[in-house]
Amino acid sequence: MAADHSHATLSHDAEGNVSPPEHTHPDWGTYKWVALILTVLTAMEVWIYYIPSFTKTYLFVPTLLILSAVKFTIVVMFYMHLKYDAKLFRALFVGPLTLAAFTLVGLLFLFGHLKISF
Amino acid sequence: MGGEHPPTSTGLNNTKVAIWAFIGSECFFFASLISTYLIYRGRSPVGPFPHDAWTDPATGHVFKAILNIPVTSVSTFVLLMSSLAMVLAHSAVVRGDRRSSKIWLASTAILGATFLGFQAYEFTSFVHEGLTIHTNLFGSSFFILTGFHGAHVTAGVIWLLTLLFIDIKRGFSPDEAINVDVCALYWHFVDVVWIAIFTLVYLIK
Amino acid sequence: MTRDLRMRWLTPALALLIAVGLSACSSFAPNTIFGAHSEFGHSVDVLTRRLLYAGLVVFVLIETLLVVILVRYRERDGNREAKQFHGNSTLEIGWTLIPAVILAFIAVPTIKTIFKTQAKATPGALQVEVIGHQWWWEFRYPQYGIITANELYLPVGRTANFALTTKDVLHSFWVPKLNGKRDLISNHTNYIWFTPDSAYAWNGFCAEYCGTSHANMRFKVFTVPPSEFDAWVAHQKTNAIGSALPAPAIAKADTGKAAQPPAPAAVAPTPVMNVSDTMSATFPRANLPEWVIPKTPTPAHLAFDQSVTGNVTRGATLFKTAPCIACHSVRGVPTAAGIIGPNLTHVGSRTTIAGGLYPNDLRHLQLWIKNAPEMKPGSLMPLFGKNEKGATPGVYTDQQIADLAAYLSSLK
Amino acid sequence: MATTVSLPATPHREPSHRYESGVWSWLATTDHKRIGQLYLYTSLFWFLVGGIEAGIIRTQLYGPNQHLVSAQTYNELFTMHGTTMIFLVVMPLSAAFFNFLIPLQIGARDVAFPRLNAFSYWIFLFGGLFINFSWFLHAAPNGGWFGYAPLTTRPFSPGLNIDFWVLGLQILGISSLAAGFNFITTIINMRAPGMHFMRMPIFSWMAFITQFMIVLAFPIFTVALTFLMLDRFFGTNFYEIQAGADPLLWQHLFWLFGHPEVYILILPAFGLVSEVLPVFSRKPLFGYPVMVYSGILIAFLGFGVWAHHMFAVGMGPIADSFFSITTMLIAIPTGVKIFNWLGTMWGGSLRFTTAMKFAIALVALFTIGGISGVMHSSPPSDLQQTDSYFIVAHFHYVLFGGSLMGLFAGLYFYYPKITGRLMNEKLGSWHFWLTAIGMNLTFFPMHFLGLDGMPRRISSYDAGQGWENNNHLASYGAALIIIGTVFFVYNWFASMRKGAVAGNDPWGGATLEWAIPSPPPDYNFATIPQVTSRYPLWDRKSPQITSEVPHGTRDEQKMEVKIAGQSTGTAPAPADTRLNAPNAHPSAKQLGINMPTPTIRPLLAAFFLGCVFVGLIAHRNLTIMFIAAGLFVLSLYSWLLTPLEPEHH
Ligand code: HEA
Ligand code: HEA
Ligand code: HEC
Ligand code: CUA
Ligand SMILES: [Cu+2]
Repeated sequence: MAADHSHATLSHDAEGNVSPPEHTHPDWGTYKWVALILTVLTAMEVWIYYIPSFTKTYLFVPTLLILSAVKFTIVVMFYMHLKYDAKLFRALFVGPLTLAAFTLVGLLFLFGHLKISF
Repeated sequence: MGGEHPPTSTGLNNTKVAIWAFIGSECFFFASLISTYLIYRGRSPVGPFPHDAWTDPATGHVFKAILNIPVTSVSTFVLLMSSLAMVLAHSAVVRGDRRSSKIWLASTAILGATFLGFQAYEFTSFVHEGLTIHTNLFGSSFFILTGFHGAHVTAGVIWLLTLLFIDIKRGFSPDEAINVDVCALYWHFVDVVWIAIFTLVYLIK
Repeated sequence: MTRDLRMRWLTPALALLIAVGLSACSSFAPNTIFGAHSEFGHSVDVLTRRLLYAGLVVFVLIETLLVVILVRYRERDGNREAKQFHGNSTLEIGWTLIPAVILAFIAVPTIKTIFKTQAKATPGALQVEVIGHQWWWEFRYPQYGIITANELYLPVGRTANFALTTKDVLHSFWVPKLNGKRDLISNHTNYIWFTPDSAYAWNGFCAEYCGTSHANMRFKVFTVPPSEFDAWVAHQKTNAIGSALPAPAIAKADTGKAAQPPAPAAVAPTPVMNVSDTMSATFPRANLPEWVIPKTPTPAHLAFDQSVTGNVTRGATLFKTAPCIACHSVRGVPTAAGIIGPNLTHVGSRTTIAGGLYPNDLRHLQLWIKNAPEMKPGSLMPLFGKNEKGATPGVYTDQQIADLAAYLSSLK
Repeated sequence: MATTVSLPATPHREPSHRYESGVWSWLATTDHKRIGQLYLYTSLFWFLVGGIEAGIIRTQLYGPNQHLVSAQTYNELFTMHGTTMIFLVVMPLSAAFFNFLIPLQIGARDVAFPRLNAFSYWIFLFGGLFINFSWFLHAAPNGGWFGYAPLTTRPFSPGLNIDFWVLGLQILGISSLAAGFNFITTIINMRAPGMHFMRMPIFSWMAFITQFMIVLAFPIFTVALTFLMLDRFFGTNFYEIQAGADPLLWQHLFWLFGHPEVYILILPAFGLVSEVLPVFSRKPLFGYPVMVYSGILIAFLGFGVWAHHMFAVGMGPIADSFFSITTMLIAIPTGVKIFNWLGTMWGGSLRFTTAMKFAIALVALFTIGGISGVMHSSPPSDLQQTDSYFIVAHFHYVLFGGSLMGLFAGLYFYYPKITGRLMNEKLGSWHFWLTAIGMNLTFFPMHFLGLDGMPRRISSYDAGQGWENNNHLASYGAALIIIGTVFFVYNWFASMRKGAVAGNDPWGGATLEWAIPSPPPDYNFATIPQVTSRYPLWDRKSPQITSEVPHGTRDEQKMEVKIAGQSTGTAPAPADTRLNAPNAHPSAKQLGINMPTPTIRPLLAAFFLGCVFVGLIAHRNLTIMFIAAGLFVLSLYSWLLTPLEPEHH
């Protein structure tokens, strides 16, 4: 799987560092906990979906959103090892993600699914 | 390309930088699809609908709420587990554990394929219940959103199978782990998108 | 050096200035957005002028600075080296703040005007439903049960509230002298309101690209004193059939007043509708300002036998069973209840046909019926002239068409 | 320790390689400079096409009620004119500069993914041909360049016209996206040692920002187009009015892309002008860091203003106010750029070369377009302006007076680097003045037309509306631009043969690309330079210019590249004028530099991908589509599984 790659022959760092920091990747110990938490959170999500008294309250949607945001974050942080990886990757991901999220919310406002009241 | 220190200005691997930029871009791709789904939710004059039953005034036919939460919960779980298999495959390659890497790559691909199987089942049962891409706004936006996600999973499965094939043929050395890493990033991202879809499309009523 | 400079820069620069200057010379501007004739228009006018002044200040500032720099710091012989500096925080903060101040100067009235012009219309407003069609306008007055096309009558001094919808694609409702644009959007109802402040005739345009004949989707607005508006309403509510036969008197009804010279921007127009003209109760044609009368030439190769004269009664009989009734309505003719095309009940009283593209007279009506798609590209009304070439075969001879046209123009 | 290489003065002859010249060498090239030139010539060709379309438009509108072309054809003309100018001219012309310049400016041998780069070009070429092929079927797109639904849905546009538009833009989007990821990676990862982000040439910076806008904005457009494509071909309901769809969905998605797109069109031109002005003022760019930050700010704000194109759709006062304010805010960072350019020239020693004239024209003319832009940003007032010729005036001032002027400045500036020869300044001056005068004569009167109530996109207008005079002027202006363009085209090709030999650094440039021969050898830099400041060449040749600009620490290496025994940059033009002779410079092989193997695999992949779309438009011919898709995947595998470089030693 030889993807296109750099053919430059230098080995240096434009920012002045000679070699990049070695990333410490998490291992099975972390992974299994992450998997467990993900499973539990998913179970919780589905579970509250089936509590009619809860789905009717104002808390239902925010709770779901928070649960899924947590799942989202831990997958990104641990499985995609963004927590351990270069800062640059974090910028490449979090920047667009935030902008995209704002856009989504903006659109929901514009189409009247979210409302501001005075 | 070697996985040691790639000769670049930042010391980061080119392909990895590119895949992260790609993932950033995909955020907007899926944000647009999800926005559309949410905008059109509740706008269809005709059913069937995701969470409510609907009686066709013309024929009197009753359509039940179409989403099948138990089945999708299982497929969601399958996809989450595939992510676990994926990280294990990557760490096996990093350790130079040839045997495990093949097992975990294969497991990831199989779990991904299982997810696709669930989706195929879901789609066909919806069609049987009278929901197609033509039926209404919900049908169009639902099938296209989840369909595009499914297409990403399909591409991922093919990618995984290619890696598996190479791994079986000649094996990845630890300094080739970057090849698996990049695929893993893609795979997890597809998983993460599903996390959002599962909540926004399936659970929120 | 100076000679050289003049040669190299002044000549072309002067040419440039002249080029630009020329464009402002055109003073005849019947559709200008300035000096609008509604209170909506006034608010926008004031705001636009403020924007223009702010823009002019920035423009003069930047371009003067640029010219000064170009002249002062041009390379001179023996002066090769530049003074060296590459940044200055005070300056940079300064030129961040000054634009911010200018923007505040326009942002505040902008927001105020937004909320003012988008407030709810007064309850007593005249309701008008505007329905866009490819490529003509349907106007309904739900309070009076009137349906007409391509020509609006509005009373001076009374707020008109428009509810805008479309039957097909997007359009945009625009009368430059009265209001800003508001789009007609499928599956939406949009609103805009304004209060005309003087009586006159205005051009309206479709301002959203809507397909082949977007250019030919125009309309006219007649703002008239309330009493005349009432007369118009009363007349429009009647059935055209019978009331309008025979018609010749009407043509002579106008008092022969000459058309006003067009100076709408400067002088507030005066009412020009002739109240005595109650027979048709419409804007008298002789008083129409030049620029609301269409001058579109008819297609060169579309001919009509000039020797035939139409007969109203024959036309009326033919119309009752003609294919026209599938698309057009005429109140009083029970068979004619189509809704695809414009309502023809009082078509003879309108000054234009076909989305303001042609004046409404016998000759244009005849050509229109003979071959509408030739008269107006893309027209959704099929051709009817025998032997005309087009998507569908025509059935009518010139004589029959002349009869139909005579009948239609009798529907005052 | 200086990084110095000395090369033999008379390189020995090398047996010619199969890929070095001829058609094949262009089809299989992975060299960013060649790909850049392919982009360049292709987009200049489309510029002539788009210009001819504009010429017909202007002839039709010269007087009232004219019928040079039918209404239907007119609608096709303005749709294709807009689409062509934006997607086939300004974007790829910018891409030509990205390709040619970025690696040179950041001191790299090539882009990060040379073959992906080739793929991007070929896809772009097929996209352009695809969409223009519609002319031959009398089915050119006619929905306007922003293709508002529902006019573009099947019920209202049953023909192939919109199919060509949707699919063509879809293809072009793939090209831009692929190039975007490539350049992002290139700029992040391929900078020469010592080239921090804050030492990067300003053009590369603007290019960098542009790439982010591309990869974030195009997916939205892809989604919007996909919906339309599915509606048209597979009967979904996204814009289907009967099914209760909301036409504003298209508008929001389109402008969410469309507004960032206009900054995608202008930022590269800003970058070029920021390169040209300092060199011909003999001063460093005023406020370099602020120029960078304002670029970033413009890009960021650019994602939050889209609905200012929709003030007439009735979004309500709150949304109107929000988008009005954000739009006005953009004037601030843009103004900072204008002022900083003035600051750059202030106190300078201005040399009015053709490149400089075009750069100054951008400053003068873009400002006018910017001011009218700010006028649109006030919703109540915009209700009078929108969809009138006032808007047409605005966007031609920013697009022609901005983007195109900047790109012309870049073309004159970099022509010697691309071809090795100088362009004729006298002809250049004619081109400039005819274009500048013609441009103003064409577009300035349009302000008045708009204020006098002339709607845009009308195939004809009636007599007696007070529009005749200004339309006359506009049409005369267009004629001047066309004459000017003839000067340009002639100058371009004549100078290629007869122009004075340029040498490495004809203008006294400051950045790395001027340190190497013109045209650069395929490996660009014999030794990768070590960069110590923003203006490495000025550091060496005119240190007084850069004395106040931040530099690296003292022990950082100074750049020194010698070619054929001579120090670069100061070298007089070589007597030998056979510039394109393959042996003018030592080859990569002689220097022991590994370059990517030429390959046509990207071309094949692009071709088969294009064929998938051909199958779709050919009445959904599934056979063609599946075969093409299969071949695409095959060629992709064959490309990805072949190593980039020859595998020896
Ligand atoms: C290169 C492309 C480009 C650029 C850079 C811009 C820049 C801007 N544009 Fe433009 N725009 C287009 C291309 C572009 N536009 C196109 C193609 C359309 C039409 C699309 C279509 O409908 O077909 C359009 C349409 C358009 C509209 C919609 C009009 C309508 O249809 O109703 C609006 C509305 O706000 C707008 C605003 C602006 C603003 C505020 C800027 C600002 O970025 C300008 C900022 C610059 C300045 C202001 C000048 C310099 C500043 C100073 C000297 C500081 C001091 C100045 C002040 C305080 C005012 N543009
Ligand atoms: C970068 C973008 C760009 C550029 C450069 C131009 C350039 C020009 N544009 Fe265009 N224009 C747009 C982008 C651009 N335009 C867009 C986006 C629209 C909106 C479309 C829509 O509404 O959907 C538009 C719309 C538009 C309209 C409005 C149409 C309408 O609304 O009905 C008009 C009308 O005059 C016009 C005119 C011109 C003219 C005269 C030029 C001239 O400057 C052209 C100059 C070109 C040349 C000078 C090249 C030709 C040269 C030759 C032919 C010489 C040949 C010689 C040899 C081969 C040796 N343009
Ligand atoms: C298929 C539908 C259809 C049929 C049949 C049809 N028309 Fe029309 N007609 C239209 C449409 C649509 C328009 C508006 C065209 C436009 O302005 O673009 C129109 C416009 C007109 C107008 C101009 C009205 C105005 O105020 O602008 C007249 C007059 C007219 N038709 C007469 C006739 C006559 C007479 C016949 C029969 C011989 C006829 N039409 C048959 C659809 C039809
Ligand atoms: Cu209706 Cu344009
Ligand atoms: Cu914009």
